[in-house]
Amino acid sequence: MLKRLRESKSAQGTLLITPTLIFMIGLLIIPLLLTLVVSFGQRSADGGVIYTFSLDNYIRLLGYSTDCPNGVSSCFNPLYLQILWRSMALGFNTTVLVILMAYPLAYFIARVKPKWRNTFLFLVLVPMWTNFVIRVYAWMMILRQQGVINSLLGWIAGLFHMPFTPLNMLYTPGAVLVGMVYEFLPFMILPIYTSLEKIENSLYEAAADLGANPFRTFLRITLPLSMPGVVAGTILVFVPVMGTFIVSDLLGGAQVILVGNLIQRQFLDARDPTFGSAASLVLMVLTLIVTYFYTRKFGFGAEIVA
Amino acid sequence: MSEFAVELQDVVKKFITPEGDELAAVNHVSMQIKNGEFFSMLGSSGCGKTTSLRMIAGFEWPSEGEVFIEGKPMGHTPPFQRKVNTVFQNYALFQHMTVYQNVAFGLEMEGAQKAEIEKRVKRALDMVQLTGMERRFPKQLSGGQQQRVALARALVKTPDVLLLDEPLGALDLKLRKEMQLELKSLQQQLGITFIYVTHDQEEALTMSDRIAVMSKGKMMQMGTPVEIYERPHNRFVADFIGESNFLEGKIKSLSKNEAKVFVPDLHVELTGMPIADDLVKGEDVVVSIRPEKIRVAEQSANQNCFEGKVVNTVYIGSDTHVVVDVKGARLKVWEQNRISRLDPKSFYSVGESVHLVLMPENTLVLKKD
Amino acid sequence: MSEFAVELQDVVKKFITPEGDELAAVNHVSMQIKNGEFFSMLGSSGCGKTTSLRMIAGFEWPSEGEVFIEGKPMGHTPPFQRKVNTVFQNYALFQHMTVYQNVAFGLEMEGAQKAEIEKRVKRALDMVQLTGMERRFPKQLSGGQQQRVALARALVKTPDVLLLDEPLGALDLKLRKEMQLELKSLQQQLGITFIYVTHDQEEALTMSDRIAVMSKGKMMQMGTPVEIYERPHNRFVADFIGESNFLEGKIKSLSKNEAKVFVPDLHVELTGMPIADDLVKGEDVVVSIRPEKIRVAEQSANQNCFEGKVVNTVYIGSDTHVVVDVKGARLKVWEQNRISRLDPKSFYSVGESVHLVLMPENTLVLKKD
Amino acid sequence: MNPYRRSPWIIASTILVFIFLYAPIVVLMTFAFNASRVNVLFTGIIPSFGDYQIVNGNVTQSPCGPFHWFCELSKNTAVLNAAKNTMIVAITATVVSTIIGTMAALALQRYNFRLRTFSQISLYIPIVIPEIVMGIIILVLFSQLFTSINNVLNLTGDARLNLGLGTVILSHISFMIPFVTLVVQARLQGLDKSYEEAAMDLGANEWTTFRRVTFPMILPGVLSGALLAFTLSIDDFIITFFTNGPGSTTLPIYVYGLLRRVITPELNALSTIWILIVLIAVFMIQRMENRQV
Amino acid sequence: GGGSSSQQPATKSSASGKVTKDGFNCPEPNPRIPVTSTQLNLFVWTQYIPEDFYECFQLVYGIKVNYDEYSSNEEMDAKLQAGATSYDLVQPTDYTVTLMIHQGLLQPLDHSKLPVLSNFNPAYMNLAFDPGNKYTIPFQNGTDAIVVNTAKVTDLPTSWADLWKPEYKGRMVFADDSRAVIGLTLLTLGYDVNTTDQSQLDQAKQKLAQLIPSIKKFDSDSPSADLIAGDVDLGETWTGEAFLAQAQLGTIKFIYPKEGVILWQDNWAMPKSAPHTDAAYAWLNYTMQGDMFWMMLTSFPYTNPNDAALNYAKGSTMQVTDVNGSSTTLGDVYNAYIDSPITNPPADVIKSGHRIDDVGDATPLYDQIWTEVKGQ
Ligand SMILES: Nc1ncnc2c1ncn2[C@@H]1O[C@H](COP(=O)(O)OP(=O)(O)OP(=O)(O)O)[C@@H](O)[C@H]1O
Ligand SMILES: Nc1ncnc2c1ncn2[C@@H]1O[C@H](COP(=O)(O)OP(=O)(O)OP(=O)(O)O)[C@@H](O)[C@H]1O
Ligand SMILES: [Mg+2]
Ligand SMILES: [Mg+2]
Repeated sequence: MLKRLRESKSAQGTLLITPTLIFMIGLLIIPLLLTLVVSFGQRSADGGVIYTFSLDNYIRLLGYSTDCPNGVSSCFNPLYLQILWRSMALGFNTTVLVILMAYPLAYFIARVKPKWRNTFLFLVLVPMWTNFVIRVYAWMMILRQQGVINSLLGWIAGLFHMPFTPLNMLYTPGAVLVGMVYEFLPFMILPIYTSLEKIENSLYEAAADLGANPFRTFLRITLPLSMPGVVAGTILVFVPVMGTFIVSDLLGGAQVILVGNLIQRQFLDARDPTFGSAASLVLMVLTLIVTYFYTRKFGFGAEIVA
Repeated sequence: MSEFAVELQDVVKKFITPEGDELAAVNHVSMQIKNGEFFSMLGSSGCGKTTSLRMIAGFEWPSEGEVFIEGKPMGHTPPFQRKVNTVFQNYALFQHMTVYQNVAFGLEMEGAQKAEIEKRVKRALDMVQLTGMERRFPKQLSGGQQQRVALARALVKTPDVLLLDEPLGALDLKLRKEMQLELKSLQQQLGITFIYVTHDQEEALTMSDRIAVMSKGKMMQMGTPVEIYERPHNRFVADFIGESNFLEGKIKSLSKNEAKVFVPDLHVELTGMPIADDLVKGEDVVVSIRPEKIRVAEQSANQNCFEGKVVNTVYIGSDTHVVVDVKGARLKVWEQNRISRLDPKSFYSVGESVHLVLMPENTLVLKKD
Repeated sequence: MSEFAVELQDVVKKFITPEGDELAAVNHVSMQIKNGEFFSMLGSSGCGKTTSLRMIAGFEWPSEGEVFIEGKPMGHTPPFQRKVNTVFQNYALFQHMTVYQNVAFGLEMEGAQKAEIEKRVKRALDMVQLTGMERRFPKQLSGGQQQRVALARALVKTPDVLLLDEPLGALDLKLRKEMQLELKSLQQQLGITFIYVTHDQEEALTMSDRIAVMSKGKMMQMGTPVEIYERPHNRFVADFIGESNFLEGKIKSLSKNEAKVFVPDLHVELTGMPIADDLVKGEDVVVSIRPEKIRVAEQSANQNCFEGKVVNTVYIGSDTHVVVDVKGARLKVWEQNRISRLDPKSFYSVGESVHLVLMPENTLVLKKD
Repeated sequence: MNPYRRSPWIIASTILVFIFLYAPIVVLMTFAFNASRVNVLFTGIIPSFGDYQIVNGNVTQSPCGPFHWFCELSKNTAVLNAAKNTMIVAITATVVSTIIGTMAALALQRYNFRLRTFSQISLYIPIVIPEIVMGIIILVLFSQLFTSINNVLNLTGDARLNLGLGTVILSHISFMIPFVTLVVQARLQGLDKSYEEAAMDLGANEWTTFRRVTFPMILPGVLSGALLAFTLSIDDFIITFFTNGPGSTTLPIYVYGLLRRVITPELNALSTIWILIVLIAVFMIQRMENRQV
Repeated sequence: GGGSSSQQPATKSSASGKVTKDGFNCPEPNPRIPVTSTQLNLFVWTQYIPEDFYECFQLVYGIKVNYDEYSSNEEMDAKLQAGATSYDLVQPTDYTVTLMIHQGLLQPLDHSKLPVLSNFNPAYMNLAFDPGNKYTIPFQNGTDAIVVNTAKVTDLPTSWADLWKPEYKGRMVFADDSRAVIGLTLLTLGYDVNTTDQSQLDQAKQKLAQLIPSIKKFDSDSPSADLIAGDVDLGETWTGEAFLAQAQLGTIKFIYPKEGVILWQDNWAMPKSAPHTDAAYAWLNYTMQGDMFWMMLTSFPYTNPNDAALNYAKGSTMQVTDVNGSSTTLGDVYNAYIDSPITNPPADVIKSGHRIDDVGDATPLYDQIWTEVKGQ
């Protein structure tokens, strides 16, 4: 037996992957198939599922609805597409900002003495080890009308005897962005760091040798070579941002609905698991396709922390 | 324009080693490299070759002394403002760019016109026989091809001076030999100054106009291949460049071009050619004789002739390396295999006794150090 | 115990290349390696040396054929159950272990006693002259030292067979020469079978008892260094091992040990020594002459003698490589620099006319392929 | 080394980003000493020691003085219990998922087998799946499973299989595995196979090879994978909410619920202690590493 | 936890002599109910139960209480519907009760095992969502009304409709609760809060759409925080938050709008799958005894339906800590409760109030409206 195992590499591989597959298939894929079934069903009066095969939920997602004002038989209202669009916009903005902030830091860490790198990486992670809500609350305390920033500004203004009206920062899109960026920064820093850390010095030297000043060296060499890291980070940031909503609810005053809210509400307030399932499946498939495409192209496994 | 393409004046480069103590990687080195010259730096690993090169390129700045390019002192001029280019030991090709883009990079940095760039890149790639590979990425090329790309990338800038750091180190013997010829002919047709770092002495000898032999950050000797090989200034050079038999001795008498040296190992006096000028009578010296320059004679000749026993023969194809025991001293003797025999060892069978002739003009008398 | 330490019987190893097509890295190769023999595999990059070695070590399993160790078929026996050990090209030292731990590792795996381990590790380290380095980590050693550790780590297991994959590839010439001698003497005193992969032919010639020359996964020739060099079976071997002048021609007449070949380039007939047995009259052949075996005569001799002009001379220290033009054909001629002159080039000045003598016994007639 | 590495821009922006990262932490720690119970605004540090006194919502005096909330925390069994659960879940799940994930990484990186691509893709699911969906489907799965098992074995009362820390841990493991795997894979890609071969060549079987050679060499990757997983686990709310059961409340759930009432400074105290512990640990490790080299 | 209240040992005859960490001397249960189970699993609103309830119950009955907490009815319902089977008691709010009954998640209560029922004020019994209290008994209740910071707002709103005034733009906080907000919008239009009439709902949608932009924050967690911090000045909120805010900020006022408030009530209910019904009954009876349930007054400023508790507290001299954590006598707490129009709203407010009820098939309509107005 052992001998046979020994002589078959594929058997060994299979053996090693099995536990993972058990988890993935058992806890995710099978249930996901259930959701697929549910998404074709219809909602019952008390929020149960009537199992049929109807594409209504998907049609509804596209914005075609059968119950319309003033008795029109069917009408088009791209509500959900708008929401999806809004979430993507938020995801996009967040990702861009995160990249802008993460990059220099990652670059810095990649260039300090090796023995210090781990420490810095830790320092990046540590804030994330406080409780999420407490963190967001800290931000609220910073952004409030009578919060840290306004107090500081007020004090400074006081020094110069200037009139000062507190800035209105909390419960604005800006606040949401700040919170999102804060929550996801580390997930961008780590991959970018790894890809930067791989670049040999001789490449920078070669560029300089060929007449590139530091700025152009960055544009033409550093940036392109660290792209895989950026892409990996983008996946680790953009995808979750699409799904989350708690930050936007807490810091944005829950003024808008994002894909996350939408799905959440379907399972809870609206008690329409069928539509919820449809929505989440669509979201997943979209992101899954994008992710897989990216990862195949840039090898993203290779680029998260190392 | 100055007669020297590159000049190092009494340059020192100090590093702090990981252990924290100071190390002079380059220690008061001076050299003048003439325009259009093929200049090689030779030395064992860690002797400061790369560091010297990096100071010329501008990646490092001298701790003391000054580097001149075209007669201008370089000070802290950054690399991208020096008219020298480098071919890196590990090629340092940009993995994310095609061959074409790699070669074009330098020209774009100069802000050359698109058409212009295309023309010059094409020419450069022709020169290194890589036409048709423009679209490939470095990792799709063999070692030799990558090496050529690195070369083209540097050449396309038509630098006054080209620095090459062990460019052939990574290639296998056969390929290395080919590339040596290519490089040499390129250098001759372009008339660019080459500063070439290697630790392969045969390479240096075949290609260079002049060679600088370094050791532990110091310059040991600088000169043409022939000078270096035939007239080494000291034992290190004689030993590092090619092989030598060394016999310790004491100067008995001394004239301008002949020294009589008593060699205790052989209980005889040898006549040889004094190298250093400041040798004095009675001084302890070493006598150096190249193994290929020892004549094997059937019957004894009169002067500088010894009888010995063959103790070992190594067949290396073109030559046979014979080790002869002369009164306990081991002498290496290289004989060319000029006749094809299936057992050239029988040429000299172990134990056979032979006579060795050390001709005075082949016998160098060096300072003992 | 079988007379052969290792035997490959008609072994094939197929790989799926990244492009997805099948590639026979080793293609129907058979070889018998005798006990205590120093056996080298020689061949250009990618010819299947490493793969063959890996099949002996058990990292790869043959697609066809069988590997025998000590006469036992190995089948899918895992590496750790084979009594062979490997010295890896990149040394593959365990970075997280000290020199001592690295060497001790193999013995611990055998479950040897602590004291026993200590004793044997010590002996192994002495053998490779690394005593005192026990506590160091690999990255604190120079290339040559790391190489020795890798060697000690394999030797300490006292394997029947030691596989070495280009162990000296990464070292510089000087160091490589030293290590060659050390390895050779180690092998002789321990009487272990060495299977040695290299692409440096001089290395192979100096060290080996027998050499296998491979090309594109196929075995080209197997034999002693002398056989390989002096009696190459085909043009590839003649060209890959050492250098050769090749002249194309047609067999005019043929006897057991002499062939008359008409060489159009030189408009003459050459007498040479037929190599392959199945040569036939009128067949197209190549005549191969080693550059060191061409005699330069002052005045013309009668047979196989040609007049030519010196077109180029390259000084390489111990020898001078002369290129002579004979009726448009370029012939390489190596002359040993037996006399020390400051300008040995004058030895043969470019343009000077010389007579070349190609002696029949040095002139090999090979199949044209 | 290239002369341009120390660009002032980089350093400046690095400092800024670190300020951004730690500003909330500083605030959070300050509020751990807040006099105000309601903890919405900072009404100053608790001034003096003495018997517990509170004047309209502001603690004016406490046996522990400024450290009032730390003392309160030590009494607050609910929080401590939640914290304990969080740690149990995070640590167990991290350990298990690290082991399984590493195995998977080895398989994907070192072996070829039929399900390879499938496995690789399935590893992305937990990353892209919306948390609530994952939470609910896992809950449905467990309850179906448990009900059937309970019926088959006709277990009753407390003998019945039920939601609890166990289910939480399982679900956490399932979303942590991919992160570990991907990170370790990255590391393995960088690791030359010849080390493992050398070990085998010297007589080590597969397991010994892993234990003595492979593992020590990929350790950094494994660690950072574990860290990432840990980070995700201690903060997870939604999945935990759906998969936990009586008595298995974790900190995020507890704190999240507290949103509905007052988030007393006790929680800031908790975070403060936790952060200090971690920071100290980090620098200890750093010191040790430096001593080694 | 937040609810733990520290007392001197009670000098009551029924004292069991069993004392909690906080030094509260647990009363004897009367009547004591025979129990075989050794555990009790609660699924309750976060921080809605005084620590001493758990401790005392364990002390006097020797039953270990495990509890899980939720912060919205929907979460709780979703979890039970998905098959969480281990809970003995849950705390659904009125409309959720109807729903859970439909979903068949609840089991009828055996009133014979609930002598404690007599403690309750009839005004809070037998409500529309559960006629005859077949499935539930009251726990706490309260109202959704208008909250204002009189220091910042000069002309005070008197009706839901007033909240549409432009001057309040960007200063308001509302519960993030589709039913409540749509409900109050319907009220301004004079419709029923539980209407399922498409056109009425459409009108409500139009009107709500105008309100949304002027709302600064939707918050079902702790709007009081923003009121106290001055980030918002007025809005719609519920009893407890209003009371907390007022306790911190005297200038906070709770205004009952003309159209009528929205009433709500949290109740105890027993899931069908409850594994320890006997323990559950014991818990209900014991914790809602007057000499236990008064604790709600000190830490949970809602309207208390339990007369026995109120009577127990009335005039009591027991030392307790109030909502702000400052210590007073239970009697004073009672007085504060009775005097505060927030915790003790006038009878007509209750009478004119409206209750949110489950709307079954129309639920998605409400959600749709919410999604649309917020998603606009
Ligand atoms: N950045 C540095 N910091 C500290 N020491 C250095 C640094 N760079 C080089 N050295 C030391 O300076 C000495 C010379 O290094 P250098 O690279 O010039 O040698 P080299 O002649 O190029 O050797 P090789 O032939 O192996 O390339 C070596 O001892 C090396 O350890
Ligand atoms: N695992 C593999 N998968 C696919 N092809 C392989 C693999 N290993 C080797 N090859 C191919 O097999 C051929 C022989 O490889 P091998 O390493 O034996 O050559 P080699 O003689 O050792 O060359 P070198 O001198 O460069 O080491 C090469 O073309 C190589 O690309
Ligand atoms: Mg170097
Ligand atoms: Mg190889």
